[in-house]
Amino acid sequence: MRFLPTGEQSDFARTLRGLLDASQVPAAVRAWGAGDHGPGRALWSRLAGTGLCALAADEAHGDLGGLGPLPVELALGFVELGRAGVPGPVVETAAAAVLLSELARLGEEGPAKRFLPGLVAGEALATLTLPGGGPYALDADAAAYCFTVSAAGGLRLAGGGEGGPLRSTDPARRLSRPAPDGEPLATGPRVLAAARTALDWARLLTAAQCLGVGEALLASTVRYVKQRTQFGTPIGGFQAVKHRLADTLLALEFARPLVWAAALGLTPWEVAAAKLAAGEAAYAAAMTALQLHGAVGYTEELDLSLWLRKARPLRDAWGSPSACREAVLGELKG
Amino acid sequence: MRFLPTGEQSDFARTLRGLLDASQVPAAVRAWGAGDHGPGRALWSRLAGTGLCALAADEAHGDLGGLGPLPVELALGFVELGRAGVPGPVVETAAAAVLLSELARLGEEGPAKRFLPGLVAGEALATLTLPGGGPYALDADAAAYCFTVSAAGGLRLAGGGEGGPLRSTDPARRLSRPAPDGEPLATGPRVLAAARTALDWARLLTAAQCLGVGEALLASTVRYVKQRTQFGTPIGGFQAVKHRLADTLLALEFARPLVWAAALGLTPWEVAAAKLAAGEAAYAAAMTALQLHGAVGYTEELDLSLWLRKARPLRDAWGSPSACREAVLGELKG
Amino acid sequence: MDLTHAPEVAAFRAEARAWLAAHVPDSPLPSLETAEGFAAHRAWEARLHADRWSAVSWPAEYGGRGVDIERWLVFEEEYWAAGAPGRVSQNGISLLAPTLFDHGSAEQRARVLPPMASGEVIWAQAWSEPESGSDLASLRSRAVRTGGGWLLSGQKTWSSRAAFADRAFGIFRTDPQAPKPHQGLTYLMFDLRAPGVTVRPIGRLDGKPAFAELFLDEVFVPDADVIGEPGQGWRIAMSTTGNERGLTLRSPGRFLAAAQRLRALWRAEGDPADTAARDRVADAVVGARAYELFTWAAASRFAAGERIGAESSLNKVFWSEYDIALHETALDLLGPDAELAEGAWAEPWVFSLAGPIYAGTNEIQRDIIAERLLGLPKGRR
Amino acid sequence: MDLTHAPEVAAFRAEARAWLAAHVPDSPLPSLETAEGFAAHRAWEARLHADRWSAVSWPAEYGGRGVDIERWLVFEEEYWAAGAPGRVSQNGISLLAPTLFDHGSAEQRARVLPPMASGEVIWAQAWSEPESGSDLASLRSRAVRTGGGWLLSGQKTWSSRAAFADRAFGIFRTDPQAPKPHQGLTYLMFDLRAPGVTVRPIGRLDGKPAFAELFLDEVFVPDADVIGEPGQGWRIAMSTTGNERGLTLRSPGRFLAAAQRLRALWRAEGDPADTAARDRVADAVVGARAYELFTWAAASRFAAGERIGAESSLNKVFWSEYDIALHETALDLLGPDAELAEGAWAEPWVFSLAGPIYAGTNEIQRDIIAERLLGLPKGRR
Repeated sequence: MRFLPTGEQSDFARTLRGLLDASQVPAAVRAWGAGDHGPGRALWSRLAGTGLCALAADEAHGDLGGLGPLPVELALGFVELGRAGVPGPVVETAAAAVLLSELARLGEEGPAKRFLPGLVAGEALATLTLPGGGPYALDADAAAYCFTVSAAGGLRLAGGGEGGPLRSTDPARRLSRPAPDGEPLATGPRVLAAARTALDWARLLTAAQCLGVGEALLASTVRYVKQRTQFGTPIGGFQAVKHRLADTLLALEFARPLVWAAALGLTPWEVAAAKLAAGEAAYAAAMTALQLHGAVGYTEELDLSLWLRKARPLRDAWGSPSACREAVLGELKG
Repeated sequence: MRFLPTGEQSDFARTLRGLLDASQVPAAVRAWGAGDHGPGRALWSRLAGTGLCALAADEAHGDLGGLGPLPVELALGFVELGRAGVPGPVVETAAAAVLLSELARLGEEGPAKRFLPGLVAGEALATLTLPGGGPYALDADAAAYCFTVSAAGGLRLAGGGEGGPLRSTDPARRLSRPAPDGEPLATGPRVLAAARTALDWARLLTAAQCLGVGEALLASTVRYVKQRTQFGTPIGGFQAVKHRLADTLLALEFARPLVWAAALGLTPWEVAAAKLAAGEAAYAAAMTALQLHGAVGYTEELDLSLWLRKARPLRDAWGSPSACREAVLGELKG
Repeated sequence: MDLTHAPEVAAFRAEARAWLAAHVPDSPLPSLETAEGFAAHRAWEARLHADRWSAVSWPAEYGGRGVDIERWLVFEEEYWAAGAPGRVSQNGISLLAPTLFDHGSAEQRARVLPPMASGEVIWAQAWSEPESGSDLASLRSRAVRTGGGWLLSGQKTWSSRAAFADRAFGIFRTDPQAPKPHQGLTYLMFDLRAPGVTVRPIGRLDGKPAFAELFLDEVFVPDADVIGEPGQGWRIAMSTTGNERGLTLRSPGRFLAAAQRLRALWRAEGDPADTAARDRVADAVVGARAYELFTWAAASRFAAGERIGAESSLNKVFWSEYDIALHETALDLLGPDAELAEGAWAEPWVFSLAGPIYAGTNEIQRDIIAERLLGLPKGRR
Repeated sequence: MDLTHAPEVAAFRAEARAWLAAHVPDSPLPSLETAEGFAAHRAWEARLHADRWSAVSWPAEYGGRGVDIERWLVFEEEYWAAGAPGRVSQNGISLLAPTLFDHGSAEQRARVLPPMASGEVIWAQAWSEPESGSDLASLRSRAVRTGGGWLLSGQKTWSSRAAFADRAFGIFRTDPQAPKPHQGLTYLMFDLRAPGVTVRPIGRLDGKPAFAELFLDEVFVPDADVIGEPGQGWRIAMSTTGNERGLTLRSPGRFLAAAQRLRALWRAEGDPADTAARDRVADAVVGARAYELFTWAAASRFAAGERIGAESSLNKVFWSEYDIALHETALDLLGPDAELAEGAWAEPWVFSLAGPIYAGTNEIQRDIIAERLLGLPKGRR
């Protein structure tokens, strides 16, 4: 029992944080939102260089580049991605790697051999839809591959989506409804089993990302209220401001160990609990950040907006609070 | 359109308030809780002297003493009863008067003739259970009559309850489950119709009582935080304290017009809305009062406790928040 | 106590309803935070004004109908229930016009009000400055005396509508030597197209230029465009701020209509067995009714000659937090479609998020409630 | 990162579970806030102590098992899961004992700890005074030097358990001339039955005498009952307060057991279609797990040699508000039975309501979080 990141795990997160701090992520997010995926792709490729994406893939298939599955390391990494605001289908790419890797583990190796090496190496981004997830694929226009798994267990490589991509309230997200056809890759109960695992990973990594988003929002807001003065005093000295930020920290600090435990155990109810807590904490952090920044927080000009706009879609992605609450009690019934 | 109490209505409320201010109600509440109903009964009789209980009874039966139905006046009166903390089955006595009066209006005059004059005159207290209400009769041990209406529409004068009365978390309330037998008084659809009306009145008057309870809690707490000093300053100067009290006032002030409108129209959804808002506002006021008084608020020694303990049972009596929310949308469907 | 309208009021309601049914566009206008939408909304104002529905409470001489507050609230109820467009002239009608009625000259009213009501001149407010948000008394933009008028210099920000509007109003420091920061301020109107004015639109969270920064460099304002006496700007502005926070900014009709739309969404998208969603929809319905009734009570007091003072802070906190909760409920009902930028609820949700910030942050409002309504000690501010 | 226990810990858990299964009373003891219940709980402490389960983390010489924090938390989990009685010796074990370990003499530990663990001597705390609740530095009760000891005079209040307890501990002003209010205070133990002590029980909201006022009139305390150096009381007390706010007051086992009971109630009473209730039960389950995991992380840091400082304020705010929400959910599930005083949830609900008040109000805790964990400016305090 030592419920803390190991030295190695902390080092890995620190490496990612250093890389991201040096990478001008906000500019990449704005470019991504404007339809220029270049800086975001380059960032992803540098991240993949740390082995990030390989953590999602089973090392049993050594020739495919997998180093995992190492969900704890991956989750700690996704906290950093959230904190830095990394754009793109990063959760989806990792979940696709899990899907392919898990399918290979269950004996269906073809799709993994074809797609996994590129994903693990960071050469390609992927997106996907899964049973139990929403109908939209994130950033299919930026992804090399869009996978779909039907409720009946058909895995396909989807072609272009129906209609153009739809804008999200977060300009750095674009949604499309994958066409139900496309190239069939595999089918059957193994696909469904792998999809269930991939869904749990997607939910876990979104939770981790939410935690990082919330941390970034809190940190920016704490900085701001210390320097912004009104009525001759820093607004961070007002008790209403202090208490609201205290509550923000509280929610994040109690979500964090849920994310860790979900990564350790990957049991569906714990993953749902982590997503619920981290998603709500991040959204509440966004509302606090907005209120305490005042009008300037309500503009797209401040980089703060990049995280503010992410918080609500991530709260709902791969499991809304209501769906997560249902999952928490569903498994614990009896 | 003049959505304010008339001069007469305000005068009536002021008269009641004056009477109650002069009546040492807290001592009557403590006696009531200790099983001595004398002071509470005397108080009720003085209140009835203002015509309070007659407001619930139809004046069409002039010989029975009714002055009503005047639900607005009665609701304004019950705000005062709540503010003063009047003990006993006061809502229930008024609802019983409504039940009997309404039954008489529908052609079934026997029970009204027998019981109504005593209730209107304040000589007797009554309690009751109704379809759609809870299974317990309040303070049956202190009431001269305990009426029951079965789901099938049987009105009875219940005998002693099954077992002794049960203690409530509010010592000034005692609950008992009326025996299903007892003397039959009337039966049929007219009873059910009258019971539905009585239920709405019970809910309305409980909402009004909640509003008064919340006002009393707020007023006591505002007084307290102005004089209690810690760290060399009145705690009412701390922004966290100020904002919490501002929220308490807000909730009460927005519940108030709902109570007024419910009294004016007596439509079930508006009565439910009023009960929901006033019940939640009063309970929140209690939690605020407790927290801001600190340890001294947590004792039974302060008179504050008389209102603190009332808030939660009243929030749930004659319609829990959940039941009220259902009623709000139930009626508005389609 | 009475919640029914007299027959004349009911007739007025019927007239308004009939006009709206005949004139409200079938499909929503484009967002008024775009150039195209701004023009469309301006045209709608002209349509309203042509039949004297643009500012019903104004005297007939300025294009109104001289109706009382009861009828004004009835009109607003009908207006929003009919799904009519947002009001691009709102800043002028609800902030500047009351100031002109109280403090302006007859000449100013005659000159300014009719084109305001017709949408020919759209007004932006110019209150805040970069270092003066909640703390309005610390304003630094100045107006310096010159022949026949004043020269404005400085910077204003969060000027709603200024990206596309024609004129603006605000307060400027005319006496930097005044002993207290509230003194020596003057209330002025100026042209956004005048020489020396630079308008820099600022994108809202959803990218739309809902407000702008104004850079002012010796912008000439004739004496005719000073409202009230020079040096009295703070007092005059505070009466406008009171308006902004009070009844006139958010009429109950908006929330009644929004709650109605939410109920329709719930019936269409909601699972009737989902009591968690049901409870939130019920709260929205109850909240809209509470706000409506609170407003009727306030209007009744107002009609009886009382002044509405710090109670308007209760109003502001209530509607702004109510509005967010209502829109969040809608988003939750929509599920994965909630995040679609083109969805019917996305822009109103973003709009709702500004509520607790503008027109006096809710933190300030709660201080006011505690200090002025409950008599608690003043804090540092 | 690891959440599994070593085999030795699992064996310890099994031993505790077996002992508890064999010894926990079949039906709940009477409320420990009554004379009868107090005696029954005291007897239970003796039973625990006889098999060295009363204070498992203490060294064996004082009746403990010298277990580390991991095993202590495991024991607590088993203890509450088994439905074992509340701990009447808790004030002594969690507040006084850590102080004695850090600041007491060997003689004091040998004399005080074993009868504390056995329930032979039950300790009450005597911190607050009528004018000193959150503001402990303003204490006025005094201890005056006399031959071989001190004479205590003054008034203490909110002394938990004092209605039936044997001894008490607290801080007293020994140097009224000290330049700052935090100085000149001394930490003492005294006998509640000594001459000069008057104990006036105070009824809690439910009427039970859960605490008392203490009137002290020249109560003699021998030097042997001074803890640490005279004048160091504030520093010593702050370390105890840290304990009170931190890990030792509310172990996760209590909330895991309570959430488990709530889930059982929901299955028994709840309508499975009622998602509003379901959501609140889910939140209780998630909250208990979050609190457990937060504690494991803190325990891991503690085991690694870190000190737990202001983080304990996060802990306090979380559990106290969690506890109320959990009990309110239970009451809502119970419907009309919720208000029955004899119901299984009524007394725990009343108990939960004190959480945000005692051991430092949550207002103070949030100030601490903001100032010490987030580095925000100190307010007036």
